[in-house]
Amino acid sequence: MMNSESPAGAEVGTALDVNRLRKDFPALRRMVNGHPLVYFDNTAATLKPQSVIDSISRVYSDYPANVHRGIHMLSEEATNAYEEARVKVARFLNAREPDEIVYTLNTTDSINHIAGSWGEANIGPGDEVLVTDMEHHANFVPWQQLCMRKGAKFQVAHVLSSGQLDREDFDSKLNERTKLVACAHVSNVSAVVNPIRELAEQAHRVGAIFVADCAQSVPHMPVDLQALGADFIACSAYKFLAPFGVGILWGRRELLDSMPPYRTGGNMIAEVSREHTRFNVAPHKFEAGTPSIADVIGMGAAIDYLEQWGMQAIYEHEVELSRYMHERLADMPGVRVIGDWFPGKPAIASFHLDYAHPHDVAQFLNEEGVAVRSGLHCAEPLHCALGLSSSTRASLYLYNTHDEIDRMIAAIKTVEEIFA
Amino acid sequence: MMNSESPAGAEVGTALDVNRLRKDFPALRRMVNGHPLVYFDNTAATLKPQSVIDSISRVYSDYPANVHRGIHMLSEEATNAYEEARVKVARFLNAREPDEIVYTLNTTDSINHIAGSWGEANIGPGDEVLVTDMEHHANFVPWQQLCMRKGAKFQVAHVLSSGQLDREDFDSKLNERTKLVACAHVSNVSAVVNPIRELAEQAHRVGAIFVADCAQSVPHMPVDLQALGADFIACSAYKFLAPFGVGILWGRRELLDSMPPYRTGGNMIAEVSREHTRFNVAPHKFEAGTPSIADVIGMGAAIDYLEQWGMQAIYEHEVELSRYMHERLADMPGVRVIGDWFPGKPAIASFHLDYAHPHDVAQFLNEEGVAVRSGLHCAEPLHCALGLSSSTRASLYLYNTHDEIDRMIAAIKTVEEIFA
Amino acid sequence: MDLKALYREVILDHYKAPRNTTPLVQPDRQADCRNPSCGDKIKLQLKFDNDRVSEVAMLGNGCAISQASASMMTEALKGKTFAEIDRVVEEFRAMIVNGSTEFDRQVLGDLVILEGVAKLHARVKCAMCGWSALDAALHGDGSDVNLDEDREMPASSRG
Amino acid sequence: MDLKALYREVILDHYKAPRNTTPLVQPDRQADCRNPSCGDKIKLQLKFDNDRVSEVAMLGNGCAISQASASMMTEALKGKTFAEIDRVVEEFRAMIVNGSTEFDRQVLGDLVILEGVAKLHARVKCAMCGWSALDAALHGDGSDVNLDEDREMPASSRG
Ligand SMILES: Cc1ncc(COP(=O)(O)O)c(C=O)c1O
Ligand SMILES: Cc1ncc(COP(=O)(O)O)c(C=O)c1O
Repeated sequence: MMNSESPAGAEVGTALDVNRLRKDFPALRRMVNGHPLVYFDNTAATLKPQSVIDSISRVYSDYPANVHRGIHMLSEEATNAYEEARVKVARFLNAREPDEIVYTLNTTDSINHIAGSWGEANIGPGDEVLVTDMEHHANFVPWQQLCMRKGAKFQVAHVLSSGQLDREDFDSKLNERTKLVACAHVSNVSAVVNPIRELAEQAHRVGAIFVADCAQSVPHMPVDLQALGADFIACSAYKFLAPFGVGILWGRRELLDSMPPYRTGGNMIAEVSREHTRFNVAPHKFEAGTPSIADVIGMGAAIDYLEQWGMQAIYEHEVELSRYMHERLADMPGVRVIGDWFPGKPAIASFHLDYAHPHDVAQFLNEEGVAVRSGLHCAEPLHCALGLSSSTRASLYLYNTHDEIDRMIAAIKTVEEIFA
Repeated sequence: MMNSESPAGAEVGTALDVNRLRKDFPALRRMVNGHPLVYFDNTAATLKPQSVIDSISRVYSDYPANVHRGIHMLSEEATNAYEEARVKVARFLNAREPDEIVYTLNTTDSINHIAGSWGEANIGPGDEVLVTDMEHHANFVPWQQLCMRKGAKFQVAHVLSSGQLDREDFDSKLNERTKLVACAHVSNVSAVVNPIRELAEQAHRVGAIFVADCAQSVPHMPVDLQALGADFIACSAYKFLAPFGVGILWGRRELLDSMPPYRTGGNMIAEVSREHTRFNVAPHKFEAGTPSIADVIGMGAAIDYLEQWGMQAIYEHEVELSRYMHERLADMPGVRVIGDWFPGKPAIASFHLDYAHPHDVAQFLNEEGVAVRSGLHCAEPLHCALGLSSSTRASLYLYNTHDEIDRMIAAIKTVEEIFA
Repeated sequence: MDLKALYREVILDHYKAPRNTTPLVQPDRQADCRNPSCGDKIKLQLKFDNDRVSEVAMLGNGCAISQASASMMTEALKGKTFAEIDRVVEEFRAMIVNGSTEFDRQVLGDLVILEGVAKLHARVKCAMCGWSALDAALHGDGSDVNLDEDREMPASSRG
Repeated sequence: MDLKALYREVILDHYKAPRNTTPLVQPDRQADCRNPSCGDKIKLQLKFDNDRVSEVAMLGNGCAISQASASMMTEALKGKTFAEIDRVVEEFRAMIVNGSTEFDRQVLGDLVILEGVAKLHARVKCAMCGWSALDAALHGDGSDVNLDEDREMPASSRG
């Protein structure tokens, strides 16, 4: 199933100069329990290049002012940088216009905006919302709770044992009562890549809108919003080299324009009197209060960094690492990876060992300097559907290497020695 | 009314070593239009000391991992620092326990949490919510919108021409139907300090809960939550030397425990199945998704910095600056400050000139290197109540000096020369 | 740009004594523009004789830049056709909103003196308030303009 | 702390062959503890003869630390009174949760070998799962314990 050729030591076969770019990430200089850090927890949060760190420091050293176009110079500089980042995000994702980009706190906040604004206004008793079993809790619980509040039906499309979406089950649960479909672009556990364009077209045919959770696609592959075909997408900046504190909500302009604000307060209003409030236009009407200004500007620097290497090159590098990691894991007895491998699979492997509990595995991997996550990865329905109580997850990014995969494999062997 | 003695040049009469601490703020080295920056826009956002900037860089250089206690070392370090900040905030505000501290995005988000969670669950038709005309939009619009959604009555207590709350009007609008009272501790325009303890006691006597907007008190004076007597408070970290991206919501533990979550998703749950979700306990049930980890940790560093000087000393320095600034402004013909001066007034002066529009004033002050805000300062009801269409606001902080006030006064004289 | 010179030489003159402020009786066209984030307001009225502007009035209040820009605008309108006015609006917008240096100086005439405002991003909307009223008077559907909702303006907020 | 040694010398022995896993018939006391963020589960059952524990059983699953800690705990209980057990729980908690080095080594006996777990903050709840079941069996109201809701435990989340 997999191409079995092994890499010739260094990072061959990919267009990225990984050895050079690794120097941009100060955290890669860390030693963990006497070993150089192998950071394989990129699905949870990525490391940051120096240029992003510097851009944040620069905001706070030079223009730590509030935005919204105050007349003084520091506010002017902050506003310019803050709005420039919006233009960068729009270009990065190929949105039709910067005004379709709303800054939020994180993916979860973005999805809560959709549920709390569009959902509250448009979902009623008898309506249905369709999600899948492979969703992160962020794209599952808000819809489940919305349905409970509104007397709507919460439908969950199943996954096959291969990890792929059960398209028959999905089709059977999509109907004229379906008002909204929410689905991950890339699963944060199995790395399954869902065919968003097809699914969105199906949703549109029954008159439903489509929400794509792009938290794990935007960081790892080229994403062209206009080609994707969804009506809303959500993602988190800190998962693509940017600071914590910013999420992105993109929505079709007509939808954003039609929606009531989710949070209210300062900076999102046009006029306030005792009797009445008129709101500003999108995206501003969704950005109540003072935003994460420096984090937004840092996100602009992260996009610059990613574009310097190119998302296609990054994706290809990761797919090559993924191939190699899955091949090595497949060679190990007693190791089972969640979901079947498929060509182009992003570099995530969630696995369990027959002989050791995922927490113990993660503990021993940390002992060898290899950082992985263990647990449910905020995807309890998926684990439940696949009959698992938890897993260990290795997730890679542009700065990871074949050598590091070898180090993880060696560490798993230590676990085997001790436990099996 | 005011003590009229002038300062003897340097920062006399206050316990802060202002000349020394100014060196900690890199933005104070900036030149604006050929003049050293005079930063008088602290109500909108404060400058950051190097220690805060460094603490953010350290997170991203050393442990840019997600929290929630992953097993690997970087996540362990991030989790520890993130939770230590909660302990610092609790101590800084004298909360009974760290678990009463919820991290949000900003003050606006904190207040939306109260309205969206406690408010949605407890306010109904015929109920009343009482706010004041001096609220920031963040503590006005969410309550107005909640009342509209719920068929409740939105009551607004008036202000006197002195800028002070009209206590008679407040008393007349507080009754057994009042379920919630929301009021600023310190006005961001007039700097009026409301007697929260008394107002909260009045609210409690009629069975209402009390929300104090402490966005402008926590940064500038010692605030002891247990003495304050409110049920909820909200404030923003970036207004007290900390990074953008974190707000604080404090609530009495019993209230937090009784409330449904505001946002749902990952990290705030105990158990998720297709049918049902059980939530985690407070504060975690309110922190859905990945928080602003570095900003939270940076807030811890900001609190360390403030505590090193002491909030009482900071307050005293600001009160002295305030006295001097108001005295100098009072000497200028054609300058009118919003609200009467009062002893202990925080260092905010919002004013208008008989001869020039606030935007033109701010423009000319910027020309002289003096950063102030002009506009409504997110307090349109107050401006409207006082018959003003906008104002220019100077707001000072621990690093400001008498000399800088002299520079602002000289700049206003330039405006006078040109316009009058 | 020398801010003091800009104000002293042009803006204050028009701010303190705005031109064409007598309301027209039965104007052929009129429109209001508000700029809530600044508090500026301008009503623009026009009368035409054949194709050409015969009378114009601006009524408003706000900061010096908003009032001066509108006042100067009224001076530039007299005798112009629809198409000529469109040209002036276009060039003025290019100069102030886009910050272009390629605008047609001849078409703008005296108005080029406001060029420096393009650099004061926070004031761009002030300078455009009268011009948006003009545009709405010529091409609008009769409803008021809210400059805060004009997505081509630099982002700002009223608070 | 040498993690391999800790596992090799103690934990794995108990993990692979946990002691006292035969369910009791009609236990005098029992309680369940879950640790949802880890997936650990332990049911603890006790029988008393006069004041003293005569029989004990732990039934559960989860990671090696949770199972080994509970298994070792059962070995320490036999023959002890309520008050004596409370003492052990208190000292064990001091060692593991508070990370204190001042706990009473004599009271803990063999259990001190788990001391190193206190440094593995993410595993503290694992180590406490059996112990919280014990505490609930002795002092609880019969309801299950959810360790994620125990505010004395290091903050963590299930996802
Ligand atoms: C009194 C007051 N309340 C609320 C806010 C809103 O704060 P934020 O923009 O951080 O939500 C501010 C800040 O301007 C304020 O001064
Ligand atoms: C697929 C997916 N969706 C949503 C989220 C939630 O992101 P956040 O915690 O930034 O809200 C994540 C992050 O873990 C994710 O991987």
